Amino acid sequence: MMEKMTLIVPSHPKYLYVIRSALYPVVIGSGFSKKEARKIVLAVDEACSNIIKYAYEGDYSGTIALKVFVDRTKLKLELMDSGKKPDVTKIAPRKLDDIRPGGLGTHFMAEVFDRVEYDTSGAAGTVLTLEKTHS
Amino acid sequence: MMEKMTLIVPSHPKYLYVIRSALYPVVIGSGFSKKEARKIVLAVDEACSNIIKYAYEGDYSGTIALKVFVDRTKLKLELMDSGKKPDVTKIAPRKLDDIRPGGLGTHFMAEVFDRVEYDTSGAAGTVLTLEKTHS
Amino acid sequence: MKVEIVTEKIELGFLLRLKGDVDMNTSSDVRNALAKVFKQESSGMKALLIDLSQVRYMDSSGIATLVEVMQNCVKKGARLRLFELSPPVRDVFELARLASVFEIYATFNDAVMGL
Amino acid sequence: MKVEIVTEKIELGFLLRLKGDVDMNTSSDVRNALAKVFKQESSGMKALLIDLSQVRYMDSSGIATLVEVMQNCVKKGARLRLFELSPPVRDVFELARLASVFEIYATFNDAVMGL
Ligand SMILES: Nc1ncnc2c1ncn2[C@@H]1O[C@H](COP(=O)(O)OP(=O)(O)O)[C@@H](O)[C@H]1O
Ligand SMILES: Nc1ncnc2c1ncn2[C@@H]1O[C@H](COP(=O)(O)OP(=O)(O)O)[C@@H](O)[C@H]1O
Repeated sequence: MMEKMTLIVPSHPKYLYVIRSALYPVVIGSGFSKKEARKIVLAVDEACSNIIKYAYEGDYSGTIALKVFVDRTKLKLELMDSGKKPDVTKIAPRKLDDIRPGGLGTHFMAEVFDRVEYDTSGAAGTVLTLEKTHS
Repeated sequence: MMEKMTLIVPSHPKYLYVIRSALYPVVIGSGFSKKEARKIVLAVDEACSNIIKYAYEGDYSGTIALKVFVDRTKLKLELMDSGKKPDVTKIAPRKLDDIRPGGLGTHFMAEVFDRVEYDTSGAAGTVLTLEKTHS
Repeated sequence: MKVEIVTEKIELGFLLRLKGDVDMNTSSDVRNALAKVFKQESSGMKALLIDLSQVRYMDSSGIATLVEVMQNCVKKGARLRLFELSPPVRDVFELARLASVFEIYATFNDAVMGL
Repeated sequence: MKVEIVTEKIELGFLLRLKGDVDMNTSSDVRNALAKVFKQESSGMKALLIDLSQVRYMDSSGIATLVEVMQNCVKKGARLRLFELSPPVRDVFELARLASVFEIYATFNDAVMGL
């Protein structure tokens, strides 16, 4: 796969806009429709929000790294943090008919991507891999 | 200085848009006006165009790395490539009253930034440092 | 990258226009603006109308805010009606399967009908 | 990230509307569109008017393209008039000190006056 972008920003919510702004044209450029690209960007934004909330527990002095890879058949994204590793068995969306604030981010990720994988085997932090095949 | 962003993209002109999109909100966020931010982004775009044209000589398989640092008094940008090193003594804008296509990029950089410095002392490629103090 | 909220008192209650990006960074601004509205309505409002045509982006924290607003409206006996959802808002409603949970209208005129 | 060019034949010659980002990646599209215009004008055009209100970004390659167009217009004896420069276009003209080199007008109506 070809590496198309690496972006590293502080773990502060104001950089979510920066991540979205940089990612959207790269996704469009790799052949997804505007609607698909908007959903991909949304799901990545949710993953980054979760890194800020859960991995860094609101500490803005960490970093979030995003890598984008592309080949003819798919888009692969890697999100890296050096925060607290999650208990992967506990990451779960709420039931959608349980209407309450929150609990949607992981649902969006599962809905948008064909592969969602948390790798906590590294020395520090987590690598979240998100993959989507061209439809 | 605090590091606010690292962005690495291929040396292809279609990524100029990605660089501009990511950089603009970071510059705004560091306290520059919209007009100043637009000019800073323009000057960085010109520096990146020059990397593609002169350092990589149109070879799109290289990379451009942009780092953004901020402190209370100034914004510092570093642009790194691994292409051909320039003959720094020969980088010069055209005279402005010599109206012809081209020769404006380096003029914009000199106009917008307080410091423009090419460092070719590394093993490969160039580090271009651009600095602007808050007015 | 910022969100702007314009609040207008109308006969039926309040009309809110959201503009910009509603994400983890800005949804608290929306929440605060709405808290003010609920404080203001002393005499009991009939309806809260929210114009979403100028929203360039909304994530799950924006959805969470709207769900809270809906719960507040139910408590106060007011109707919450959303109208003119921009394409990115429609995307996130679709993904959250929320189209049937909220009262959604194409235009302001449609939204005030029958209130 | 793309540039769109809409060409309209008008009595005086041609009206071009540029939309989007004019940079190293897209300025060749603008150059090609303009080359077509110069080919089309068999009978000799009086003026070429360019609407820059929808240009979200322009860099020195966009300026270079406009300078070439100006040189072509001079050769053909046609007037080149730019109008409604968007803020980013005004920035780059300012930095390039080009405001006095081009004929620049606030609106289309101003631009066609006296032609
Ligand atoms: N990166 C993460 N690290 C640790 N826990 C996480 C992470 N992402 C999600 N979770 C857990 O999964 C739950 C569901 O996440 P999500 O669907 O994004 O909704 P919300 O964040 O609104 O609760 C969270 O409440 C949290 O407990
Ligand atoms: N990164 C670079 N490496 C080598 N030469 C450069 C570089 N940047 C600029 N130059 C030289 O400086 C000249 C002026 O550059 P510039 O003002 O950007 O205008 P233009 O690229 O249109 O010629 C170029 O023509 C080139 O010879």
